[in-house]
Amino acid sequence: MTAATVSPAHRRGIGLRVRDQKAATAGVVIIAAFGLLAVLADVIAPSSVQQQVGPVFGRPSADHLLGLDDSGADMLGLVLVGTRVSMLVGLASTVIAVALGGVVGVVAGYFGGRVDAVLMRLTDVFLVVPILPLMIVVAALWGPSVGHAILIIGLLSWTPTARVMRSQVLSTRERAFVRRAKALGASHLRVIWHHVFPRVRGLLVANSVIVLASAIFFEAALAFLGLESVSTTSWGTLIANAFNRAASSAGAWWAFVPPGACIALMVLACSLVAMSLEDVGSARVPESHIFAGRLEVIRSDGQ
Amino acid sequence: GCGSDGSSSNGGGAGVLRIGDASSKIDSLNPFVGHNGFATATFRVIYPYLLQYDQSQNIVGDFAKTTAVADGGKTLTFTTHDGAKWSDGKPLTAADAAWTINTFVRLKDGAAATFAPYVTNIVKASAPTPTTLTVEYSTPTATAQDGLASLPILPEHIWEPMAAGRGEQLASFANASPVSAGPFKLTQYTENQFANFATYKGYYGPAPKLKGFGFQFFTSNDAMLSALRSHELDVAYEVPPTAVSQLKDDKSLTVNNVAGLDTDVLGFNSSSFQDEHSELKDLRVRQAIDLAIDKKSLIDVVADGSGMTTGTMVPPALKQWNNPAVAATPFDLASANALLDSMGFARGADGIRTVNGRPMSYKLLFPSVATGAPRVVTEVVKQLAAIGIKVDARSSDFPTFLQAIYGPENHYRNWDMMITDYAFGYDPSGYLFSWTCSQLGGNNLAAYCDRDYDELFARQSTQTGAERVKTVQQAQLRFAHEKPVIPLYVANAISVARSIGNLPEMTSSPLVVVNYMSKTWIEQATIG
Amino acid sequence: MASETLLEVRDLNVWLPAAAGAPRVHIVRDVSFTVGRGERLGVVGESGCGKSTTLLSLVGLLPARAAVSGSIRLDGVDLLGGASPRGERLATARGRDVGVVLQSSMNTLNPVYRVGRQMMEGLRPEVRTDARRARARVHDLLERVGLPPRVARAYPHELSGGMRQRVAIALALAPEPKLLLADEPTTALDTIVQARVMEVLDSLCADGQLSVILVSHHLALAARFCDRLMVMYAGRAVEHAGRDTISTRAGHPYTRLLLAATADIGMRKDDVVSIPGAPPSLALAHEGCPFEPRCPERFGDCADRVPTLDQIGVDHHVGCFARQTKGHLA
Amino acid sequence: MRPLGLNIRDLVIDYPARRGGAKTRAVDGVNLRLDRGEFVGIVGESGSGKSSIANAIMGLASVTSGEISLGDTDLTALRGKRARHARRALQLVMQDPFEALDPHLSVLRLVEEPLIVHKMGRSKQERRSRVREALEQVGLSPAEDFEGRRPHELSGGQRQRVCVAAALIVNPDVVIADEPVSMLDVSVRAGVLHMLDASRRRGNAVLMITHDLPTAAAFCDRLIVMHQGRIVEEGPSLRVVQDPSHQYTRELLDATPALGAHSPSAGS
Amino acid sequence: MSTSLVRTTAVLGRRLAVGALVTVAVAVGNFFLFRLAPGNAANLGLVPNASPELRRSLERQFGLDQSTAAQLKAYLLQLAHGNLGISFGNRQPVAANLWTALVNTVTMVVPGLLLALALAVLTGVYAAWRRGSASDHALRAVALTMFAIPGQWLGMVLLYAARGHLPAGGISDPFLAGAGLQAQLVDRVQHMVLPCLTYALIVYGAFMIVLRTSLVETLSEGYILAAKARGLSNRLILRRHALRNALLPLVTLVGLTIGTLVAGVILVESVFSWPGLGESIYNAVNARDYPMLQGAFLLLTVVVVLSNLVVDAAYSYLDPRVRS
Ligand SMILES: Nc1ncnc2c1ncn2[C@@H]1O[C@H](COP(=O)(O)OP(=O)(O)OP(=O)(O)O)[C@@H](O)[C@H]1O
Ligand SMILES: Nc1ncnc2c1ncn2[C@@H]1O[C@H](COP(=O)(O)OP(=O)(O)OP(=O)(O)O)[C@@H](O)[C@H]1O
Ligand SMILES: [Mg+2]
Ligand SMILES: [Mg+2]
Ligand code: NI
Repeated sequence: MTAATVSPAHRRGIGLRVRDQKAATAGVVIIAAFGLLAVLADVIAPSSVQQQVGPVFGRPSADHLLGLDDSGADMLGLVLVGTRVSMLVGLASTVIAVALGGVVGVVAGYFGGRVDAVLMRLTDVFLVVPILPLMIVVAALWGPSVGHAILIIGLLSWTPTARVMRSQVLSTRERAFVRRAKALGASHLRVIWHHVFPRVRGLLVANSVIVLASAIFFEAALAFLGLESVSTTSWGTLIANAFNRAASSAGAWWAFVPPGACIALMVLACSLVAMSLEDVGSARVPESHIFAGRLEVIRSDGQ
Repeated sequence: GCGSDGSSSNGGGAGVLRIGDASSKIDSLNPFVGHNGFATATFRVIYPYLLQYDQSQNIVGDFAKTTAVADGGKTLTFTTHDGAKWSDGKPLTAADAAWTINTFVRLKDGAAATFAPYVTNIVKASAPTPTTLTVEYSTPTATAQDGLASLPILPEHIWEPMAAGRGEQLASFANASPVSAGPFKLTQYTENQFANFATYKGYYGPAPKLKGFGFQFFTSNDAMLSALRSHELDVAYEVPPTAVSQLKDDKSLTVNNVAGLDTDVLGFNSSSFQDEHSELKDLRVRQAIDLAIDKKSLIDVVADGSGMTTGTMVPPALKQWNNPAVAATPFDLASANALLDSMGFARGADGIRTVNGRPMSYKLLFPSVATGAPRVVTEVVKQLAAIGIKVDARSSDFPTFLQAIYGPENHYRNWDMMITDYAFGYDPSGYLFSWTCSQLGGNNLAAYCDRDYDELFARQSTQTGAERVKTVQQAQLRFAHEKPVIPLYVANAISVARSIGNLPEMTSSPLVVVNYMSKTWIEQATIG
Repeated sequence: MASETLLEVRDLNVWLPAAAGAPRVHIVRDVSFTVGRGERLGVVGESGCGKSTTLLSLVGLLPARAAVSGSIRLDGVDLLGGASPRGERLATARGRDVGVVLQSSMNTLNPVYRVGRQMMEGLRPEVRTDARRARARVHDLLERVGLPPRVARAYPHELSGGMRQRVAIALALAPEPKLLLADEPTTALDTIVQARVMEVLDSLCADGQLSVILVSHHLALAARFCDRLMVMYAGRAVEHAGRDTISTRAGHPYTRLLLAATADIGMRKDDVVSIPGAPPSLALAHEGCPFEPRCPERFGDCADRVPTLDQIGVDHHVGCFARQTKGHLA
Repeated sequence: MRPLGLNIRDLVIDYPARRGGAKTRAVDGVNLRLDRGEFVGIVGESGSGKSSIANAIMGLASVTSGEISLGDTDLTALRGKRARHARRALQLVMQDPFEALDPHLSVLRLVEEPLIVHKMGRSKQERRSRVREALEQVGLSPAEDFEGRRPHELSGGQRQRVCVAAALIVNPDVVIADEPVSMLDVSVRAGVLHMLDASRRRGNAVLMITHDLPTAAAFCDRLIVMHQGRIVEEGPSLRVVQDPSHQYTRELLDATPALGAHSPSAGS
Repeated sequence: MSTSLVRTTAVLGRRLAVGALVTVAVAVGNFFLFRLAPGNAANLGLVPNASPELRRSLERQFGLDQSTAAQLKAYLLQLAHGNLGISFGNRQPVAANLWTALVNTVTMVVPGLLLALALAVLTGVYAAWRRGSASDHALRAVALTMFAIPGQWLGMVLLYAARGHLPAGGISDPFLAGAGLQAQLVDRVQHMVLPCLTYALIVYGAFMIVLRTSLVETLSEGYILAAKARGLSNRLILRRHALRNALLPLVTLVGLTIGTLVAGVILVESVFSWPGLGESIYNAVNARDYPMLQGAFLLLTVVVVLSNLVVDAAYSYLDPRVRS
């Protein structure tokens, strides 16, 4: 028989499964690689990436692995250089949005009543502001710039997070264990931080991935709508250039596939990390009561 | 051939010519509001015009069968078609034409401002008989016939009630199902999406060969070209040059890549309020900048080779008006640098030149809709960097761009350079007019104001024939010498058609860009 | 009385998953017992000794990555073996032949549905499809457990703990199962209601319609209600006997200490004593009789070997070296 | 001078009406006094409002009318932070151990929490050793084995004991225990009850809701019997179980199962 | 009974009132936002070669010569009468312009959302069910990728892939007007394929992730074990007990998606030349058509406020604990 004995030490710690570690590692490696590229872009790619080196929409070749863009510049170099702005805008505005949305959502859901009403109306107002048109107006007022893009995206995309968090907190705070903690006399901060937040943390992480994706997405959208300063090279502006110059009709898939793939890869990497983070969280969630696997029946005769 | 029934897949939607465009759309069906190319093209086919241009850019009769010039050019008398009818059955007579012209004149500072250039110097029009029209001018006017070739004749019985007083109601009239009398009538219209036309049986002129035609408007070039490939379209206008090489490979398509009128220019702020960078007013600096811009390479990169260089604001396609002596300054980086060096503008550590301790770093404005933008801008920025000039380029939508150019009280403050594009009709007046002092705060985006130049402009507008040509060329010379703007390149007009039937003269008509389609062209087109 | 065997469990072993990466914990060890038709088996034992786990494994309600071995025969069908090597039969038996009242019965109700709706779900299909019959049956079930019909319209959070527990019992009875597995079903009930519920179960058993396995910490309740009792300790069955045998001639020292600790009306608090020491952790390996460290009668072998469950009297099995030796001697 | 204990006056708790029904009066004019050093038991019908009273004391249920005071502060009048501070002297053991424990936290964290909240135990080490002590006291030994587990790795009785340990670890002035031993076997139950009794002996007050009349009678000084939201009988425990005055109490006692006549004395 | 009905109505009434308040706040905000932005109908070069007289006449026409307060008053008065003003662009009533656009957008967004929801529920349930397995990871990776992909880019790729096979521009083939009903129907559907698919795919990711996360939480609840103990099939438990509870966060998300739909829609619509709301906002922005923009912002406000009401209602329908 497989009578198992476990030393208590085994049970402590968080214990990621190997696959998760791989995924997390892969994610971290990709992000780090992009980060490194962003930092070293100038070194790796010559400062003159925008220089024309061949015909418009030149095909990929040994010299130019990703072909040339609509100005005959090397796509590989452009994509490398574009990493910087895209990373900056995506990450910076996500931090702003998730922090804001998390705090507003948790506070509103937890305290309820008037606090909730006020915060939710505020959220409503922010929620109804159509973000893209507003960005366009702001870009027109203050001129397009990366800093403005970060601020606008960050300050306008916290609302979904806030709403999702609130609704989750709303039902969590009714749970007996939360009420027990309140009955203990724990401060609100403590109840929130130790009981409510851990329950909604997974959702927040899942959500921040959503926000990150939408931040990078908004950067690309702003560029797409011509609201990124022209001298900026970002994944978004590369896609926008390709679109404006009918790359698809020109058969130049290489002009828009790589930057789009970079966006996808970048967000995917973040999600890999987030997913394994979430798994750390959900390893703490008790087992599902129904599940795909069947019960394991050990046959005594088989052993 | 998806999305359409069998008959349309072998070209033409059952005798209907289907035309697509991804850069523009009809802005309004109301002639008092709509003024862009597609709106004009629509008016040209649904409304009667007194005169029109033929394929060789000559003015010929339309509703007017004959034209007589009298009184030293101050009076024009036309005999018009007899027995013509509006599409609602009411008679179309010279009285309609007289009413229209008089109304445009009366409201030229208000509701009919878009037509103001075309009614210059008109005193009044009158229709002594149903087939006779007389138009009186205060002075002999060079652009008289060009103007009348640009004025649609509107049915008086429809528009008269709205034109009362200051004509305030005119602007908000949708004109969704226009009462018309041209070769075609509008049968179906959805704003921003499409317009369908069918032949108008009561047309006074020769019946068109097509059963009908239509415009479909796209927001993306790729969507339009995809529709062309999937046989949903017969003709695509304003095709981006980058797509040309692929389209050429398709044997069933004909690419028409012809000289166009759309000119991209780099302009300097000539306003006296621009005093921060006074060196930009020095002709030598402008000269250096002109030398440093490699226009050939611009055309290669921005237009994939589909364009022409020019040294003047009147595009070479207008052969009889363009001054061939004013050619584009050839690219010469060494001389440009030498010129700047000789002026003592040494390069700083960052490679940027300084003038009196201030870097040659300039703010450049451009509208995102300019042809070739933003690529043309980034190229110019790159090229100027090679002579140690730094440019901070800012794009915006067109209205904002204008706003920024004019500045408060039309003082043209706070910018140094701009890049924009323009295209006018066959007559040179538009190209010249734009840089006159009277257009400050209007078409004049460089704040250029020169008395000599204005005088030349005024002179040519009263001249005709070879005399006028000479003055127009002189004006170009003067302008090129002052260099308030540097023409970058003239974009070709590119359209692609399915090889179906006979689409005449597409190859030579720059009108493809101006009005998308001339009436003669559509009248003679056949398909199937 | 219990002539026909309904459930037969042989050498049941259960391993539960521990934290990810760690090996499984052997919780239930070599447990065997039978339940006859109409019979009521009580399972008692110290908290944490594996009662609930034993019960849940009978219907395959174990978490993912748990494992079982042994055989479970219901009506002669081996639920673990045969053509369904992976426990599908356990699932088929669930809810239809076997009703379960979980120990966590106070939170067995889905908070978003009314009680009545959730009860309907458990009814046999032929009853469920007839709306009137279904409603009548729901009200009947509620009444049996002493709840007014209005409870059917309430949401779970509007009920007291005891009310929810009674709903859970009613739910388990809804499909008219042959066997009821009741895990501490009356912890939140006052004695009157408890008696009433037990009476209902009693009468069902008396008709032979129902057999019950009652898990309880409440020795007196189990002894009063059940025909036979099984005493568990540290995952093993240590004694098995008829109720009278247990209450008068308990064989295992643990059973006897349990009985001694049972409070009775009129006792003083100093009479209410606990058994010194604590049961061994199931996660830790140990040799010998698990009760050995606490056993007042331990001797020789106790620390080295695990005693097997041996018969020492009529329908009386004990897993204790001391008892077995004595029994054999006797 | 230690403040007075808990005093409840004319407590009424209504739950709002639902569509198609009238409002529920769960508690109907209850008066209750709990002094320092007293161990009071509430027994009674299921659904008679016992948990509602406990929740109201802890501020978890809204009070329709009446007053709940601790010492001389009226808890029902306080709001927010002040109410929280006032209630710090109170601890509650909730009825349902399957819902009351945060599934994300380890036993160590769960039991440690009140210490942190009450700012007791300066160092992590000190808190940890107190947690272990508390776990051993409720019979969860070896404590090292349990402190790393999360609730789903515990049996029902084990969860219940975690709740008790968490409540008693801060030595509260008043413990409200809502069926704290319902899932415990007699032996462990005795241990837990002795712990509550010890707390009482330290001068704290204990209010225990239970269905187990024999042990309630043995441990409590006074017993309160509830029926349909009202107190129907109240008095010294022995008096109540041996000479009940109310019919309902008698029925309750009659229905209490016992091992019967042949209840054995300790085996030997 | 009537008392609770009164209460429900009162609650609903209050919500509506608050919603109306938010709407008015946004309307006023819009008004000032667009006054902050540069330019107006008269000086935006909408009319080339506009003479100063014409500008003045236009200013008069649009009431721009009056004080800001007077303009605000006039604007709000107009709104009260359901009049959103006249578009600077085509001089038509804004309301009519928006209505056509809205109808078009709805015809693309609703099938897209439904498709996304269906996909999300299918794959989200499957992933939660096989939590931790390779397929779970793969499905999540796909969902996250979908969501990581910028809408315009996905549109371009789909366009590239389907070029020549599926129509990619506009809502229908305008030249089919004379063709049979069936041909027109087929045409409409064909035109919808790419934009709807693009939209569905870009919103799908978020739906799936949120659903899966909350489903995993739900599956560990006591009542799930209880339902299993009652012998309910896994499928039934999932559908009736788990999904219903897990839908709560998704409901919120869908509500939100309705509110922020424009951002995604603008891009999808501009790639596929879909003449919807996004397109008309984009056009209005480019033309500085402030009445149109104000109207569109307001329309979106109302849509969001309404969808929040619906979400609230759905929420309290789904979770009775929230009701009391
Ligand atoms: N992952 C694990 N690691 C170690 N022990 C575990 C684990 N999961 C469960 N257990 C132990 O398995 C036993 C399960 O007991 P079970 O729930 O069957 O007890 P019980 O007899 O029903 O107790 P109670 O009367 O308290 O409900 C407990 O002792 C519990 O601590
Ligand atoms: N949130 C609620 N909404 C409506 N009614 C409620 C609510 N909570 C409790 N009740 C009702 O109040 C009454 C008293 O409930 P309470 O939980 O106080 O009972 P109890 O005495 O603790 O019972 P038990 O011993 O069964 O736990 C019950 O009838 C119950 O249905
Ligand atoms: Mg148990
Ligand atoms: Mg209770
Ligand atoms: Ni022994």
